[in-house]
Amino acid sequence: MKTVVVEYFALFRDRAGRAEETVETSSASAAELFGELVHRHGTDDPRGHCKVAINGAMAQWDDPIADGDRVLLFPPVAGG
Amino acid sequence: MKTVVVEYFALFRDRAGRAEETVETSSASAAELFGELVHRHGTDDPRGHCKVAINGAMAQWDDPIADGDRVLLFPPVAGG
Amino acid sequence: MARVSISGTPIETEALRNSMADVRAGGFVVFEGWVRNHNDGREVQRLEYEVYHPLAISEGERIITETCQRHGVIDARAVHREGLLELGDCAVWVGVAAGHRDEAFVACREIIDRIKVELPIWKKEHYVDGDSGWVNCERCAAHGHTHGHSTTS
Amino acid sequence: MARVSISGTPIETEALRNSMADVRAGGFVVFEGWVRNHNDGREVQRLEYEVYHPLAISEGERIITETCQRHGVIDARAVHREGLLELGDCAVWVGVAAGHRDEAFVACREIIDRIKVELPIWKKEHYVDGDSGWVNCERCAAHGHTHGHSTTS
Repeated sequence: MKTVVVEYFALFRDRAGRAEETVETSSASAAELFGELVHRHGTDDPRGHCKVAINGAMAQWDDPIADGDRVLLFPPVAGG
Repeated sequence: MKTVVVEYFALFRDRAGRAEETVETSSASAAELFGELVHRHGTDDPRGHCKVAINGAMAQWDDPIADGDRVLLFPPVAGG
Repeated sequence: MARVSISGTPIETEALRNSMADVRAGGFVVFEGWVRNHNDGREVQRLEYEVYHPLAISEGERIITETCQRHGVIDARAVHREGLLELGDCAVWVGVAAGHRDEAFVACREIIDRIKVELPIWKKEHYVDGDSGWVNCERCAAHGHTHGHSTTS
Repeated sequence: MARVSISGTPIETEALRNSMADVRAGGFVVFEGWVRNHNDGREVQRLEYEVYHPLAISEGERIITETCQRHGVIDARAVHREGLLELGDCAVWVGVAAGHRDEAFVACREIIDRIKVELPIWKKEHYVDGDSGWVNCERCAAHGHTHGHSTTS
């Protein structure tokens, strides 16, 4: 098991009722972690243009996550 | 013979050495008048994007000219 | 200097324009996104933007660098608002100075298109009827996902 | 109100922008043509514009009316300078406010493209070497006529 910090933004933060939390997980990838946390953010599939950042950089959903990572979960963006 | 007033602009005015003049002409069309005045404006063919206005409105080169008309000869434009 | 910034106060459009003066530039194109009073049949009262600064700025700089290189423009800058905005407020400003207008138009369009779908920025609409909701991305709407549409443009 | 004007003094870009505020508009695009310091390999010192007012204004209004109708934009305005301009001066300003950015970009581009080839406006370039000359139209240059090229863009 790994320990990661997860941050929720915008819609995800509202749904999760929290801005961040520490999670124990066996997920190998960001996508897997996203699925594991569906009870928080309420979205089935990140490919609906959700984005993820790991340790300060934009990442891909199949990127691996490691113990101690900080994972940012972004709902679909709407700038401009 | 008709009597028309011809106005020259920009390059044409510089070449003609005058802004306007009164001309006696038998030309039927604006294009014909343009050709007749080549010694003033120095351009062989108005279709090199020269424009003409007659009595305050943009006109076509084959539009007729009538006695008393005021004919404006525009060299190729370069706005903006 | 920083070409992308996030502002909690009204965007100073004239100062931005003047900061881009360059005697090598013949064409300058600006896009501004303004807060509209309606969206998708609903009357909008105000907007609220949430921005994740570190990545909005670094990704925005990347977009501008890529666009300047691709189109050979002289300079480009972008500012995005955050927090509460009222009707008519400028939510985003993008300016591009180039040798000729072709590149300036194309680059400005490309930058605003990418800002809208790539930067970590979220918009919540507050409606006249008291309701409110997060607006989902333009691309999602275009793909037929069941999301709202953009109030600015 | 008049949407096209000719100005003998610097174009007041911020006042023009503010005059176009409209809460129905989500996208606003501006094009500015600036006086560049070079053209076709020659160093330019200043420009001089001659404008035949009556037809520049009436034809300009026609262009704006046609473009607004064709693209369904909310409002569009244009101002062109006349007389002597120095490097960096704004020679022409075109602003378009629309519901969405698509129409605003397309309409702004269309208006400046037509202004450059349809209005009775002529430009004389004054070079650093003391020479000067009338610049012929963009379209002529594009068609391979033996003319100069545009200093602004």
